[in-house]
Amino acid sequence: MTAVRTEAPVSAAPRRLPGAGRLKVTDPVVGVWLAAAAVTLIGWIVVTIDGGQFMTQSNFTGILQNSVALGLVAVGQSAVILTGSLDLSVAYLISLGTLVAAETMEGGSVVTAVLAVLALSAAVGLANGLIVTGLKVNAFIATLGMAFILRGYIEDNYTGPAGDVPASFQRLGYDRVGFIPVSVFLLIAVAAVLWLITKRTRLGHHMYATGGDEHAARLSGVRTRRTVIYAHVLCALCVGAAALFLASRLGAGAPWAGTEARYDLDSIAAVVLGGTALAGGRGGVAGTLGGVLLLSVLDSIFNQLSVDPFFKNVVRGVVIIAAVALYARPFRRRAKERDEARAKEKGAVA
Amino acid sequence: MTTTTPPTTTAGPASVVGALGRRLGTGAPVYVLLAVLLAALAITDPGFYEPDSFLAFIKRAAPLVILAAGQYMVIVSGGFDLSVGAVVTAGVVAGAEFYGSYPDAPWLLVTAGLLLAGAIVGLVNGLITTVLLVPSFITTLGMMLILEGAVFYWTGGSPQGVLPESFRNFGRGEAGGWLPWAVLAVLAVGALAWWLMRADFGRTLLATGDNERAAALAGVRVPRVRTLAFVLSGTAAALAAVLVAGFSGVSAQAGRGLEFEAITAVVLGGVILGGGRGSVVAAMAGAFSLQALFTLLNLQGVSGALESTVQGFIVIAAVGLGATGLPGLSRLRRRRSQPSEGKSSS
Amino acid sequence: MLTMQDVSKSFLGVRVLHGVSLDLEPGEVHALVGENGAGKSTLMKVLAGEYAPDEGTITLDGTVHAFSHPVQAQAAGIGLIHQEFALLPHRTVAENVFLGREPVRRGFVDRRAMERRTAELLAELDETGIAPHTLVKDLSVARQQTVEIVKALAASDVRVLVMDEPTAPLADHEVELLYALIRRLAARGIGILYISHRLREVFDLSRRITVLKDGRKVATLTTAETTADDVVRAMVGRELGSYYPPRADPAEIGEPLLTTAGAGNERLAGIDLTLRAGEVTGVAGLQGSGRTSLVRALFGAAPFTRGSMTVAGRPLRPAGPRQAIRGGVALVTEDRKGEGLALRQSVRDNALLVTRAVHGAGGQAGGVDGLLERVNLRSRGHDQEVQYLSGGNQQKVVIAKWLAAGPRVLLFDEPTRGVDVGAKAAIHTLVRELARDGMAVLIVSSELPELIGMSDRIVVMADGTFAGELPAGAGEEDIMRLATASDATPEGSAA
Amino acid sequence: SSDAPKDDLADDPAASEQAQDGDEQSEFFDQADYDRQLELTKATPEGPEGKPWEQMLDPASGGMVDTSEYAMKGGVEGAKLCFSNAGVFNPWRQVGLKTMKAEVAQHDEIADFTVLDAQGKDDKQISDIQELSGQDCDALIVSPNTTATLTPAVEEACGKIPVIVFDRGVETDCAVTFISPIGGYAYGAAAADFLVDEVDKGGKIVALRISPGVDVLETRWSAAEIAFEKAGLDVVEVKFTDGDPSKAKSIVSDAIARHGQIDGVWMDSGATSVAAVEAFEDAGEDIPPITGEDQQDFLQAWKDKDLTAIAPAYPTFQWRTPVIAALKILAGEEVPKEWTLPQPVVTEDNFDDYYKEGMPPLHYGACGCEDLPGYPGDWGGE
Ligand SMILES: Nc1ncnc2c1ncn2[C@@H]1O[C@H](COP(=O)(O)OP(=O)(O)OP(=O)(O)O)[C@@H](O)[C@H]1O
Ligand SMILES: Nc1ncnc2c1ncn2[C@@H]1O[C@H](COP(=O)(O)OP(=O)(O)OP(=O)(O)O)[C@@H](O)[C@H]1O
Ligand SMILES: [Mg+2]
Ligand SMILES: [Mg+2]
Repeated sequence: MTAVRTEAPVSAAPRRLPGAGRLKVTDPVVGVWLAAAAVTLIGWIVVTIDGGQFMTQSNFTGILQNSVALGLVAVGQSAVILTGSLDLSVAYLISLGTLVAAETMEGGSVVTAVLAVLALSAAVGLANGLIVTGLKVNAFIATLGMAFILRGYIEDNYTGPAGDVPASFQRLGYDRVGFIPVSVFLLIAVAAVLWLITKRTRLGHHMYATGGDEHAARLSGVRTRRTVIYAHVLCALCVGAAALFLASRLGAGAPWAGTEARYDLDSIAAVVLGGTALAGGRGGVAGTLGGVLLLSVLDSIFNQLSVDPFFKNVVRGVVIIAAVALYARPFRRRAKERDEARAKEKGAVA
Repeated sequence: MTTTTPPTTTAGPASVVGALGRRLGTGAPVYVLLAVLLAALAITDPGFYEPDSFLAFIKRAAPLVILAAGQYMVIVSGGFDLSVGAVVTAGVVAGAEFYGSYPDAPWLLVTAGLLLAGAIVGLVNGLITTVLLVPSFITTLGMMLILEGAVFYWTGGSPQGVLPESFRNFGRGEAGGWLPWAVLAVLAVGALAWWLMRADFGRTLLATGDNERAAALAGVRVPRVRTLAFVLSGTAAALAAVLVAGFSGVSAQAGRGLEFEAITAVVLGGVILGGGRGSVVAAMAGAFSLQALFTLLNLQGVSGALESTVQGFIVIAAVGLGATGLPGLSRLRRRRSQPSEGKSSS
Repeated sequence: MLTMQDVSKSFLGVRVLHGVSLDLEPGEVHALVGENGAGKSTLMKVLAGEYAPDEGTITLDGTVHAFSHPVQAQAAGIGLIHQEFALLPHRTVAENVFLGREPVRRGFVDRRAMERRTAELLAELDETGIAPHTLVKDLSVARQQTVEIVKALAASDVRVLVMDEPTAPLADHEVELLYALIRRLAARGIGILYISHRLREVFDLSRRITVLKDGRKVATLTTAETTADDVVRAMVGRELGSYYPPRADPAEIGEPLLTTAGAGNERLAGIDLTLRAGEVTGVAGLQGSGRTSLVRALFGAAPFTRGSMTVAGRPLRPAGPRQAIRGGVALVTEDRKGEGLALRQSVRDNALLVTRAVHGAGGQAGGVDGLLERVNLRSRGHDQEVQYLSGGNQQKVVIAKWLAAGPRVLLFDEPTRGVDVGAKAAIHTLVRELARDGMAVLIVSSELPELIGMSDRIVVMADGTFAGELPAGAGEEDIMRLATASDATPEGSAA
Repeated sequence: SSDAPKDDLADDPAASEQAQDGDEQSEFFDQADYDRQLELTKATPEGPEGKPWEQMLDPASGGMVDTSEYAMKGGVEGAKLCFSNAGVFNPWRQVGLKTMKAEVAQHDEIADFTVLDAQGKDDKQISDIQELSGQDCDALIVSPNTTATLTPAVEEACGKIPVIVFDRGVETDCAVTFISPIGGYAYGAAAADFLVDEVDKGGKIVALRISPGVDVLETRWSAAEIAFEKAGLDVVEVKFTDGDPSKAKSIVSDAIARHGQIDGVWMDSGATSVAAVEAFEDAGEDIPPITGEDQQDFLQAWKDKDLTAIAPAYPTFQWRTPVIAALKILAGEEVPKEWTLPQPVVTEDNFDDYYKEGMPPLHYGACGCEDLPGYPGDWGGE
């Protein structure tokens, strides 16, 4: 037929980098990375004016290092949020994960410990997924309940830090390549895997679809329940990775490792900061990493300026709300368009 | 009966059960749960129903019940309020701080001031959510960080004042020597909430949570109604703060975790996250159930540490059974067959 | 090839399909027609595995199927193009087309193959304007519909393709392309079930026509041996015309209650409209001609930005529905579930919503019962949730909601869409009564017979402005001529 | 508040045996430690009278450390001190940090004092320590968030600069000095012994604990458990309060209702003691002998209600000592390897030393801050 005419869009497609074709400042993913860059720049200037040094190697290392644990959790959290669910049990799962890791390493091998933690995580994720999809308990309540269950187990069985992590495994938490902590590579690897899964596999496509419109996804043949379950398992596995990292860094399991750091709400904040819609279906891992980095850079600046830790929370709260308000602006326009599209579509019925 | 056709045989039994479920309302499971828990309490502790100790139980439940009533308003309009725990903490700390500077302030004034402050927090939550279109989960999460940070920043880490007896009497003392003020507060809040939900405001609020577009086209000022829900929630949280401060005095962690407890209570009451369905009385019954559960676990002497595990299981089971139970079945099937209007956020 | 035998289906005790049977041969285009709510879509959803039938069987190529999930139907070779889109706006065209069956290469989704294949399929439709990597939300509605079609085609080895009103949002040249495509698909031996309200299309394309009415099969006719009149008679079941309440006496038509002069906004221009007490004004027009925009502007939901408007002699510039409602204007929207009702609230609460929101109902709760009686609502009681009512009764609740607010001007956008015949007549009668009571009524309808039957005069819209006005008794051709005046090609009957 | 079970966990067979006949909490029990701590409570401190933060108990046991290698060339003038703080998440730590900052302000020779706050995150504190040891700090003070988990980071820092650990310990002795009060056994035992004296055999005791799984609180309870068992007191309730006064009050009210009469209340820290007192008041019961902590609100209640009470302190004055120690080290003066501070117990007799009129309710009496600049205003007093 009109092969020549169809040529243009088709041949353009393969050359396009994924997502790169529509890099726009208004895209939250781009936005959050730009914001992180801007904050770094501003931090640099402010800290320098304050008489400090911001662009130092050790500072840079610190920022990266502080991104790892939250990064791992947030990357996992992105997976569930993308799918339209939520996981509030991550903090206790981290705690339990560090304990299991350290105790297993004390008595057995590192490999067994890693497997044990991942198995535990997968089981918890599976349970979350099943409760959400099978029992139809809202994810908020389901994972909150799971958090309580884990908490009780931890408190009943542990009276403080336990276990011992061998020096060999502690290298994960302490070693560096140049000025880059090796654990950053773990984060990059996990994020890359999740990025590949969400962007490149069928499962990932189905996750976006389920989060975007569960009904439409189901009609298109997506096994939406299974997808939600997988997302929960993936999230839990990332949390397991975070637990392993923390165990290696802490040298022992700590019953409060996850909760005192508030990884549950912080990870959700990072995900949302990274432009993933809380309702699901939009966003992704790349933005989340940007969100984590932004929080880390902010933290580092506050550190340098010796800002009161309470005041930090105020700023974080403001930043999170402001960022999402900014994302909501293009969304407002889009929502309007969609309303109109819907009005027209409904008109098509007659 | 509907106009078109007589019911078919297949639909018969299902619709009978459905009708029963509907008559009991979506809150039905929570009343059963509450009855079971209260019966279990009676068995565990024969003295539980002596007037004094029963009133003491209500008094203890009061802050959570009031929080649940406020949280209900927000949830039923389609949102979340995660900031209520922080409002309670901030309220207690700010009250003490205020008394630190003005030890002779009249208690009524301070209470009114706290309620006003709670309302303002709710107003800000509401405006950010409705005007800036930030999902309420994020708005109130941010607000939680801001409040906790700000109040401790302001007090330099811990409150400076002592709460006088006059102020604390409301949460601690009894009217006429036997009826705790807190019980009166619960009754008043319950009556007010019940009335509000029957009144124009409540009905438009429910309609807004159910279908925001339809509500807007029916002339409902949606942003205003939703904002008002946040204001009520903030005020309720402040009232809870006054009660908590009265009941147990100054503490830097008075409200810790209360937001989750309140949301759990509301959901236990059969209110759907996402809005549009559920009754405020059931939500308050959910709060009583939760408190009864705490008390029961305490009396049963479940190993202190395992308490939260038991609590987690019961909450999941109760909500799960409510969701998949008989009245719920048809509802869910129904919902799935229609494209949903967005998720439970916003 | 495909046989559906005695299929029945009920929703919450309301039977929507009564033992419908249907068969389809390879390469056949089989049209399915019937009034709104006749059960066409429901029958097709049963076929596509979205609903399980209460009774009846589906046999495809000799195998009896009982689908419990759309995937199973797809696997068996049944593709469904939805009347309501099932697309993800934030995903690309290719991702939507292959949703649920993404091609996988070495464990990863083969984007290239996906996009290439999508491009090929699009090329077959001669859709050069759609790049496979565009986001669906960035496409026009017509193109979104094309994506739906491509999506159904992409399913492997489609044996049966169901198209539920595929042409509704398409422009004429797109319709031609679709025809060509359908013929090509049929030539490949794919059986096509084609639902449309446009009889001309039906006659252009189909080999046989099955008529549904009130959930029952009335007849299956061979297209070559039948006429449009026969089909319409079978659909409606009685002669048109006898069906509508008598029009207004000129004496009954009173003062102008709503006027606009030179009104317009970004979608409308030059709107000079007068609605009089006691008169029913019909608004006709093609899809997208601006009818909905007009009523939304009058109601303040998407207000006029130019010109003037008066209601009951007083100028009114509604910035939102509230002001319009206060001014005495009411709008029954075309999207009943999405915009008209809070489905999980009771009949009473829905009926009182406007009064409560705008006027503060308080004590009026009792009065609503009389109103619901007036609209002839049939329900299990006023505490019943609206979602459990039939479409016609739901519409009655919407009307009651507005009547409770005591409006002077009533705007109806597609008031009988998806409403069964009985309720439809009741609504028609009600509308006329309201006009008799002195309200000014405006009706937008895509069903020309309804519009002609109900209106005391008909305004025709095209391209966001008035193309002309016709007196009562004007024929469909007159309307279509005005409606398509600016378009090169006239379209067939809109109903 | 917090505690310091620094020493190694039970290696000693006698201790493990002992642990087995107690219940599960006694896993933490270490007989040798227990004995040593009780011993120390009786020891006479060395050091300036009236300045407990400069005193030390039995410094010889751990030996003195020669710090000449750390001595700053031109004297301590212009010293830069760095402090990695676990966080300021409770009033005890807030009072402590204020006290520490005031101590720093006293010393003009300290040119710079950098504080990094880990906000309760072990992971962040490790980074903080790394960051600080990478900066040009002359000495590093660490208040670890968790005993076990900061060991590697502290070890790493030890290689670069002199490190001073206080409050909770770490599992390494690389720090120049470890500063802490006597410890949890002494704390728990002091409170328990008081009840043993005040309550008749068979009396009913309610024990309120903050939360399970916190090692630093476990020692307090295990010491108390032993004392109660030995004296034949009947511990009718052991409950966790999460540090929440409402919960504590509810628990005590319930206990009163169930057991009719409660003869004594033991608690592992002070946060909820006033709530417990009020529970008795509200139930119309006499307040039995009760233990608390040196928090102002409890002291106030004690005074107003004339309680039979005792308040072991885990003194906030220990926050002054690291600064003093740092200056000593940088001056090349010797310090004890284990700097054990006295651990006062507030009793009827010394009550007036710790109760300070006009201080805020969450202030700690044993802050040793009365002589510091800014007192009492900076601590919220008047
Ligand atoms: N947001 C928008 N921006 C630009 N044009 C729009 C927008 N929404 C609709 N339109 C266009 O305005 C015209 C009028 O649309 P409208 O929905 O009012 O048509 P209609 O005649 O009511 O159709 P229907 O038969 O669906 O009711 C159409 O051409 C439509 O494509
Ligand atoms: N999920 C459902 N629950 C309850 N009733 C339904 C449901 N789906 C359809 N109905 C009802 O079944 C009847 C038939 O609807 P259907 O959509 O099949 O009609 P249709 O012939 O496709 O109409 P149209 O021409 O308007 O598309 C209508 O009365 C409708 O209200
Ligand atoms: Mg249809
Ligand atoms: Mg329209």
